[in-house]
Amino acid sequence: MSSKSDAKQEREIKIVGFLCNWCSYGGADTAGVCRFRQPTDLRIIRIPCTGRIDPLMIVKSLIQGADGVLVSGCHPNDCHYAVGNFYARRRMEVLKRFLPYMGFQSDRFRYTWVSASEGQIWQQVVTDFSETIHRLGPNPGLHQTVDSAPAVSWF
Amino acid sequence: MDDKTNALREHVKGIFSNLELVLGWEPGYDPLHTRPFYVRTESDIDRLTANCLSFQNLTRYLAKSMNAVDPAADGRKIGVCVKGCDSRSLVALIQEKFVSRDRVYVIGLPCRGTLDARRIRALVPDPARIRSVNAEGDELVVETDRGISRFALDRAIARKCLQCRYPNPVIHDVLIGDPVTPRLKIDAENPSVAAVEALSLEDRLLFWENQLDRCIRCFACRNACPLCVCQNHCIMETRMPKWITQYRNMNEKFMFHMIHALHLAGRCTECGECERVCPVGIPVALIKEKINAIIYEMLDYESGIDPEAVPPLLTFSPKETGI
Amino acid sequence: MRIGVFICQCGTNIAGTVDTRAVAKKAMEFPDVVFAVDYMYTCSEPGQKEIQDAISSHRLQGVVVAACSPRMHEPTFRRAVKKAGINPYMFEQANIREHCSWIGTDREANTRKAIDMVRMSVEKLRRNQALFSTQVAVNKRVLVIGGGVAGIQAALDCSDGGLEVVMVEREPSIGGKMAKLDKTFPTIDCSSCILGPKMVDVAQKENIRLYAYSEVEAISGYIGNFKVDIRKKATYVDWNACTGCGECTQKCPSKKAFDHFNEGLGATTAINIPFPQAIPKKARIDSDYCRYLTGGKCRVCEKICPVKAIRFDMKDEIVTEEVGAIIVASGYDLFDARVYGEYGGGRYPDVISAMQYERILSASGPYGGHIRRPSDGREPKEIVFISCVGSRDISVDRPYCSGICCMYIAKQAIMTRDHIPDSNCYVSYMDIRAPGKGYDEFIRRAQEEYGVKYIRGRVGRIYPRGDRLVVQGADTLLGVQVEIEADLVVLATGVECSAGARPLAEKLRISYDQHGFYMESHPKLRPVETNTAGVFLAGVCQGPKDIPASVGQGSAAASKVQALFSRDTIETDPQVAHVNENMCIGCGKCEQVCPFGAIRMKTLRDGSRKSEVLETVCQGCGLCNATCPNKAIQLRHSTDDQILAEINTLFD
Amino acid sequence: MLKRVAYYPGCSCEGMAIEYDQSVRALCYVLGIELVGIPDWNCCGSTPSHSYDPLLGAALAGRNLAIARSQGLDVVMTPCPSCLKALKTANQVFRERPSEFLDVLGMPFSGDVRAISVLQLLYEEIGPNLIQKAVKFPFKNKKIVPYYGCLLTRPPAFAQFDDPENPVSMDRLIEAAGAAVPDFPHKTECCGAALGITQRDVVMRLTGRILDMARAVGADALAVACPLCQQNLDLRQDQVNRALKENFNLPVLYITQIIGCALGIDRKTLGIEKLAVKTDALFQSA
Repeated sequence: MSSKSDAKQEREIKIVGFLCNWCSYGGADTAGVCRFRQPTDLRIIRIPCTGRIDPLMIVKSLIQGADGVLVSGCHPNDCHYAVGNFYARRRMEVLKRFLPYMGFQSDRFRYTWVSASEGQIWQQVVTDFSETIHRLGPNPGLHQTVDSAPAVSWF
Repeated sequence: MDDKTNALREHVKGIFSNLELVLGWEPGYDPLHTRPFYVRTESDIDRLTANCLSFQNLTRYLAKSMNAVDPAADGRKIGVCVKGCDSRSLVALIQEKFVSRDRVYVIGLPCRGTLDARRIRALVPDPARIRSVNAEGDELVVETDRGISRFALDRAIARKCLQCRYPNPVIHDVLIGDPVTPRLKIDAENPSVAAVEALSLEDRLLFWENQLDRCIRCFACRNACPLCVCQNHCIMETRMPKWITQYRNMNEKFMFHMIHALHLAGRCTECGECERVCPVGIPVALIKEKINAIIYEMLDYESGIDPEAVPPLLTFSPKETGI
Repeated sequence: MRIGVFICQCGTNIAGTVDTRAVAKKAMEFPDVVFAVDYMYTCSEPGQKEIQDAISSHRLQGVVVAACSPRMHEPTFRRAVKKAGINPYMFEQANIREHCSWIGTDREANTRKAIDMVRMSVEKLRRNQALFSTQVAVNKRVLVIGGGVAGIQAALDCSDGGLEVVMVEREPSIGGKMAKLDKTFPTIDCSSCILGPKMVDVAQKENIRLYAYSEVEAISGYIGNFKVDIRKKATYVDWNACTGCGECTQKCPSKKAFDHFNEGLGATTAINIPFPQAIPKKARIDSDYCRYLTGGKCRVCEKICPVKAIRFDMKDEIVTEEVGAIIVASGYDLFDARVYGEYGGGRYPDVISAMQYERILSASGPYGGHIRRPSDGREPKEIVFISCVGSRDISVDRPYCSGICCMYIAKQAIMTRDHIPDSNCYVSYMDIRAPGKGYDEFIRRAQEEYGVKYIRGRVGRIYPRGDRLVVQGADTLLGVQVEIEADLVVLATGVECSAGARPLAEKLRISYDQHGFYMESHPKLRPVETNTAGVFLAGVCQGPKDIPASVGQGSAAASKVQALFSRDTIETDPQVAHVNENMCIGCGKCEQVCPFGAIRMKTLRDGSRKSEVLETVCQGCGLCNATCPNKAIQLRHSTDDQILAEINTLFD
Repeated sequence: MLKRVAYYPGCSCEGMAIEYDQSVRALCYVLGIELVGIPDWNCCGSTPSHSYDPLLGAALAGRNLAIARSQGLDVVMTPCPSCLKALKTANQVFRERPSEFLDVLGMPFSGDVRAISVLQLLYEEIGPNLIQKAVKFPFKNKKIVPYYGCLLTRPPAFAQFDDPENPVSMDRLIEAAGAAVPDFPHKTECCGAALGITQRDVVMRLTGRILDMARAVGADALAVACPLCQQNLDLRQDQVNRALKENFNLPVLYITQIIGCALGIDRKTLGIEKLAVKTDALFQSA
């Protein structure tokens, strides 16, 4: 970034990551131990299990201005708590399909499964998702006032 | 006095000795309204009414206001009048064990649609002059102090009724009146949802912002919802945990409605009460209808149909792939 | 709250790409932070001392350390702050090494990220609560699942330590795979001579209760207090009465029963004792072959039995045992060589598995220890061993090394040369893996002293020519095609997870890897523990290994159990769910989703239903918290408020 | 069961292996499977094109799939394993490098047209049971060994058909045709393929081994499903005899000819007389 005004325009992209402690958080650790280079946009929140994820946490992040939200947990069948990610999978998929209906870009939210040994895959996931978010640009957030809005007539 | 009301009263008279009370409707404070009514004594029965103004979903009163769970109460059941949409809420409450099926006597009323007071006002600008409204076949007959006018019924009934797929109660112990042909097939696309989806992503955001901007967080939608079982323990009213603040801005309004919608994911039965009671006219139900469509497409599940079914977000299938 | 922030430089590991000084400086601006400093090695003794000193001099109530992964040093720092008088849960660790300094070289961006991470930790810490463990009583009995050598070792060690042991074995006799072996590498010890006494010990120890021919049906409960339902499969013989005299097996007219112990070489009787050294030495009727049970006529054994132990009406029986810990030593299966069509296993009688060959070599085996071909009983002269059959081959989904085949092939080749001095033994191998003590020397003995011919390369095809087998392959060292006319081909089948491994894991609520081997807590540092407290692993169920390693793990698991049982109570992890009864509406959704049965509903005196967490059962996954509509149930140390604070602080 | 498939004969079935083409058409007619020609089909590219440029090779084969798709067909059947490989490669290259592939191809391509071999059609779609019921003239007291060659089942992940090392599909079909099938260990050994042109001695040795094994297991004939295998085993059998000082006399028939005969299609229609090694003994009842 060359000047302050540029810096303001191109504000730093921030991606919220919800990582389960047992697999993906460990996978991110593995990627670090292997020194796999990754974009720096991700801010990781450590949670015990993707089953701990309430889809509203993702909504909250997006409304607050997160440019992206990445959820990652153990592969299906490998959940430390046996089934947490099975619940999470359904809940997150419903949300992912729902977001665009409300006018959110669903590409800003991604969920994936990465095990503690998959450092390389974690690197790919982070790199790819960061690229996606950079392509989308910063999250403009909600308009606080609405001047004109499209009308919808259903009947 | 119409036939349906008569038939209902006759039926209730016949069985009332076996019931603790009956939840029904009585005429309201003006010709455009009815109100919920608890029939507690034999003499109350003649106040019962059932017509196109019986819009309230009475199952909302079942879950919390009385002991509808314990079948052993005193052996007598609680009677409840349900339209098609209401019956689904009742099933959902049974699914979630807020109501015991053994404890309720379900009086089913096939329904051709309930009136939307807002739309009537568009037809008759001065509602104070209205003396009575009546559905006659496909027509709505409005009597004002200036005379009688007739409108197509479809111009006056609620949005949810125009896309009704379950006009006949899915469970009932007795059915008052003949079954009605559904307006839409069960797997039909929701036309209102499609109308929103026809907008571009940016326009959809603007549309919702414009709608939700009006929200004053009065909680009418929540209070009317039969499946908002938390009621006065609602997450929206506590600051511990602080999911929502008292700030009056778009973020909080959006969050409020996202919480309401996602808490009903896989549970909402599309009774439309939230939308009907909204004092500022936000199409609140429209948000939930989309989630229902997603869940129907993804998991082939509809809430409030099978009393034995487990709501889909409270269970899982390890075999699911592709999601 | 008074918070101290410690930024670790980790030598240059962090300081190399993060301006730790700037992070510390910035941290001073965060709410409640009264002290912030960067330090060379925070985890070191002086580094911990620095934290402890700062706690007392600045009267800190909470500590944030920004350093490596909490998966690495969270316990270290929790101990350190606890020593200085702070509740260990008033500590947060920001992972600015693995998640920051090590993955990018842009010092500015890394520093900004580190500042964010510290800010998130501070915001979370501001909402932390002091948490305290509770104590639960321990039932000092241990369940050992599997009676192979690993399970036997674990059971005997526990028994020696004075613990009561319940052992469940799926087969009619304990002993596992080792009982079938003739000799063991690299010492050529007689397998049954070294295992036999241990098996007898299991039978004779008063504090070991053995359920043979039984399986674990269901498990409930938690560390210290498990409840185990065991299915005792019907043997049709009352084992309390049976003396193992073997009269019945002499007279049984159904003599074509599949001989599991001898890997299908030869046959046994429908009522049989699996092998002479079996423990328990009791007869069992194989219902697939019994004339009475299949055809309704016979009952010869019933007439012959001197103690009248036959019970044709016997049914499976479920018994319940209560234990405080579980050692899983459920073993493995051998790869089914029929998958390789080119080798003709299962089609050509003289292409056999190494375990079958082991039975042939064994003096108690089907041929009395004389090496003969299954097809015509002739003594083979040319014998080819093929290694890596079902190991290190992605095309059959077995990419891992089975770890034992190189060694047992060398052993079998040496034995063969011993038995038949004028024989030729060939070993077709990919690489030789002999890392154990005395192992490589053993391979060299096979090559040099016993003249076993080692050919590096894969065999491509085996086909019969006359009554012999043509083994066609490559010698990749010489770069030539090789064709050997063999009398017998032994396939060194690899190790795979036991067929019942996955369902058992689900009962135990432990996880397994993609090949069905059970996951240990940490591959290096917690090799016999699982992530389910109170469940330990031993032997090949955790991954391929040889006898000494299995025995070692058996002992290790036993010592873990003894350590656990050395106290009368155990501390539970306080990071569990907790119900706010004022908020709870009793909808029961938490109870419905809890994977551990850790939530139950109760009715208060006013008739209202509330949910209740069994803190000792709760594993802290937080599924209930995510499910609860009004968040009346909160996962301690990972509450909604804490997570929301971490989100919010990023976008202030 | 498939009733209608696009038919891609490939170049060999137009020339050297015309009897394969004839027997496939006759058999499919009798079995009620409509073969729809691919208008203006072109060479699959064979070995030279993909050796020169994999994209070109894929696009050449892909063009045929695209035409089939435009005819409303989603399965292409080809008798030639090499063509089959080329057609499958087109789909694979399309999946891996879609934009480059489409550039070279220059026409719409959906990637959802499945390519199958005639053996796959007979075994998986029709099945030995149905064929057995249709057999009128079973090969009684004859031993026929199946020879699959290298490509039909391999590489396994690509072929996705039968056991790669010990295939049994043709075994079952021959059994359905009434013949005995002795265990034939060399069923997937290499016949030498196109080295017959450049290094004939290699083919002599490899083909000789196969013939030798067939004779050793007592075969009266071999069944094949590949034009090149057929050429090496049948047309070159004389050469093999001379080179190895042998006297093999083993008829080598296409699997379609064998089933065709058993179903009662006359030998001329099946092109039996075009085979180099005479088949008379095979048709004499023992």
